[in-house]
Amino acid sequence: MIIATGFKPMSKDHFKEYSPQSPDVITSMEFERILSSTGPTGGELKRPSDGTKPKNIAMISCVGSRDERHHSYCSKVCCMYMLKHARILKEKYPYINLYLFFIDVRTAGKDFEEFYVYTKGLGAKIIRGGRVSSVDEKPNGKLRVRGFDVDLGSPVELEADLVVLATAIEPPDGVDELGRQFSATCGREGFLREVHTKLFPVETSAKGVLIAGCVQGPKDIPESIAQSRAAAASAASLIIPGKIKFEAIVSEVDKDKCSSCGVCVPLCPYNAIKLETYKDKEKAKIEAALCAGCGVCASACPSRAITFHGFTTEQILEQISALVEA
Amino acid sequence: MAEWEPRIIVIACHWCTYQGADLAGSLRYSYPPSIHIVRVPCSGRVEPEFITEAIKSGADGVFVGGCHFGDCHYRSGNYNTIKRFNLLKRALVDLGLEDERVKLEWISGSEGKKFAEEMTVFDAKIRELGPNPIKGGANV
Amino acid sequence: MQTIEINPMTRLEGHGKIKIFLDDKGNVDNAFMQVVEFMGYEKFLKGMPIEEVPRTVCTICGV
Amino acid sequence: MSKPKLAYYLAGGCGGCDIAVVDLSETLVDVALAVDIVFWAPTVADAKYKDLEAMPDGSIDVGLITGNVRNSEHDHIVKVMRKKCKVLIAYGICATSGGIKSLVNLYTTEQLLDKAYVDTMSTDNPDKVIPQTSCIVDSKYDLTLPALFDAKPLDQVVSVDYYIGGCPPHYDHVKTAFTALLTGQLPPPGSWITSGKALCEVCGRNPVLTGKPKKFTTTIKRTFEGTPTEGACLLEEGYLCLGPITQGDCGVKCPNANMPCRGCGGPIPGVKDFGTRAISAIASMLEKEELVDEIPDPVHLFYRYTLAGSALGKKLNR
Repeated sequence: MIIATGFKPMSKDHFKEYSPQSPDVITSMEFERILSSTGPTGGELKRPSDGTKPKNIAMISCVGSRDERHHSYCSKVCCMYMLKHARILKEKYPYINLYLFFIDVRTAGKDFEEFYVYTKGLGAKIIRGGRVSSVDEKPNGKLRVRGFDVDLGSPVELEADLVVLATAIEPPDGVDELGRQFSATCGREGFLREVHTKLFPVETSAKGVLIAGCVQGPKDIPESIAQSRAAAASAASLIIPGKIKFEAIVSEVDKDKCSSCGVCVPLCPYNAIKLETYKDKEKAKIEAALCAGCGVCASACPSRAITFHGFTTEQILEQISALVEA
Repeated sequence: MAEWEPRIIVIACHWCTYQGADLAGSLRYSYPPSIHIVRVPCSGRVEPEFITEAIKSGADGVFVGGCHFGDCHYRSGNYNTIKRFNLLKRALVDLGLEDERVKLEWISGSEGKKFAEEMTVFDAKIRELGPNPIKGGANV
Repeated sequence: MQTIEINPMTRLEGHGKIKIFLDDKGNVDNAFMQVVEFMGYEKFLKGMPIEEVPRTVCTICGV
Repeated sequence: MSKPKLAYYLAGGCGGCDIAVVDLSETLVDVALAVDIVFWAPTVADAKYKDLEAMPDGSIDVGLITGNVRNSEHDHIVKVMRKKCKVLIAYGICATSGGIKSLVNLYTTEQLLDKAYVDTMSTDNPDKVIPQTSCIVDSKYDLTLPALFDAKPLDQVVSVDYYIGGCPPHYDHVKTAFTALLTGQLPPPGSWITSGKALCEVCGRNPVLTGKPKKFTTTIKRTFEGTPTEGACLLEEGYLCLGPITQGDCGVKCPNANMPCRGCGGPIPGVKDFGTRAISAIASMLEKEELVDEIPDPVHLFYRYTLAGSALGKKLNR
């Protein structure tokens, strides 16, 4: 099972300071559609309010990302797609004044810095140094953008026809519920959590449930592809052998000791314990492929019929007494 | 006779409290040398026997650490922990053990600082209570 | 002083012993019956839920 | 071949286990014919301690001891029994784990004596006289009593070959055990001569036996609250039955009478501490953690028959 839900762009409505009520304040996703030849305007650049061609465009980064009020993480892709939009615009409409507001420009990686230098060379104006404080509607229908430029060391204010907000990448609605259905845990920001950042980047806490793309966290296309191929390969390596390998740390029932009390059955968080007829009595049986190895059943078994391999009661008691007496 | 030094057994779940202890180490937060950690996969693996046997063999304090509710790597292991721990603790207190000598706390893998702080506080409490009544031979 | 000790008293439940003191002529001077057993139900039932008491105190004597 | 010799000693018990032997009824005749009873005190045979002490060491084939070890006299006779008997059996829950009478370990001997002899409304004892281990009456009659100490199960005093649980052991089970003894079909030393399985395995109320999983306990009920549903699992109904933890050689007498099991059968072989296992199993079966606080008096419930044999064995800081 590979979970790849993708992401949800954050709505502009969360940002009252950026006049979300104005039709000329749009998100980058909407702007991307306006630029597209298959988009609502057939690829023609138009202001959504009156259909005129904008002359001054302001783009604002980190809207909702790196912001304690919304998401503390960096959405990772905004800097690059803003530069991409700038490049498309500048190559097509060189006369347009383009202002790009950044906290700082993050173009880590091969060829990315080169892209940034090239776009700057096309004449896009980069304003670094902090968050845009406000976008207001002016009576003449234009938008006033106020920010701060650290390179100038002073506040800046400009008049724009169109404001594009690079809103944060969010986990889609219901990911936590979906994760719960598959026993994959959610991290603090609502993305599904991998088992290990470096060593197990596509595996979740549930065996055989893999994740790829933005369901795990914000990432760009190359990374998503790399991760999805990794997930596909991991899934294939589980399926192709025709056998399942599972952890040795699982519980096992000694059916001769089991007293059919049934205490363990409702306890298992993975429904791995079933009843099975053994010597004419219903006894507990643990499906090793489903067992995740928590040991809750072994701790509860009144007959001590369940052995939890790797962490047996004897082993732990020995450890405890060795530590106490050492 | 050498001065009494407490011996504290910490039973830590692998995914949260043990990681927290690990983090405390990498972040250079120090905690008392009386702390001795036993790792279990989940705090739901902690049997009441682990606690009573530790007390019986002379541990001065027993601390059980698990994941916060909702964070359990195994979905619901820690809900079992708290039920068993609270019931055992009621029995142990009725059997004359000091309330503070056994403790259950949720410490996540990112709470290295909390781990070090909890250990320091627990160690101080045990020092205040003195040796395990079984070991100390006080009125037993 | 000569003594005779009968320990235990038998064919009953509950431990008892008899100690007989004889005078110089071999006659009984005095005799004591002692109950050597003590249980303490009065104390250790304290705190037990009342409905559990009947099925607990029936073990005072099982005969 | 001569008949096997049998000795039976009641230490700190109530005699209920002796009655369980008598409950064998007609079978008792066969038992009596099959064995040579050399000592049975104080309940049945007219034997004295000094007779036992006079027997050669190892001359008795089987020794049964019921009751816990509670005073110096028990301690002495139990040690004598160990010397004289080839096979020693802890018979009944007091001998195996301490029994109800080991709840005395919750208090000191002084506290217990004070309650019984001084601090009771119906007691008239202005001089606060309590039993002493020795006293001289009328300055010439020298009397002694055994010294009281904390109750102990048999195996804390001497080595024990076999265990039989129950308070008292059910007579059907006594028959099984005696048959095993007399035919020599005994398990390895240190074992229980029992089924080794929990009450649940033989309980007609257990849903698992009909293939249905057991449900969590959603409420805590005391035995006087309501009437259990006919045939329903008492634990599921909230009556905190200790059946899952207790050996079921009793014929499920209590649950069949709508009463939850209280654990007289003793722990299942392999379980050292009945109380903590019961705490673990019962707490696990509760639906919500809040229910834990509704359980009245956990020590008297979970350690009722096994306090002396438990890990702590007694109350600390009494």
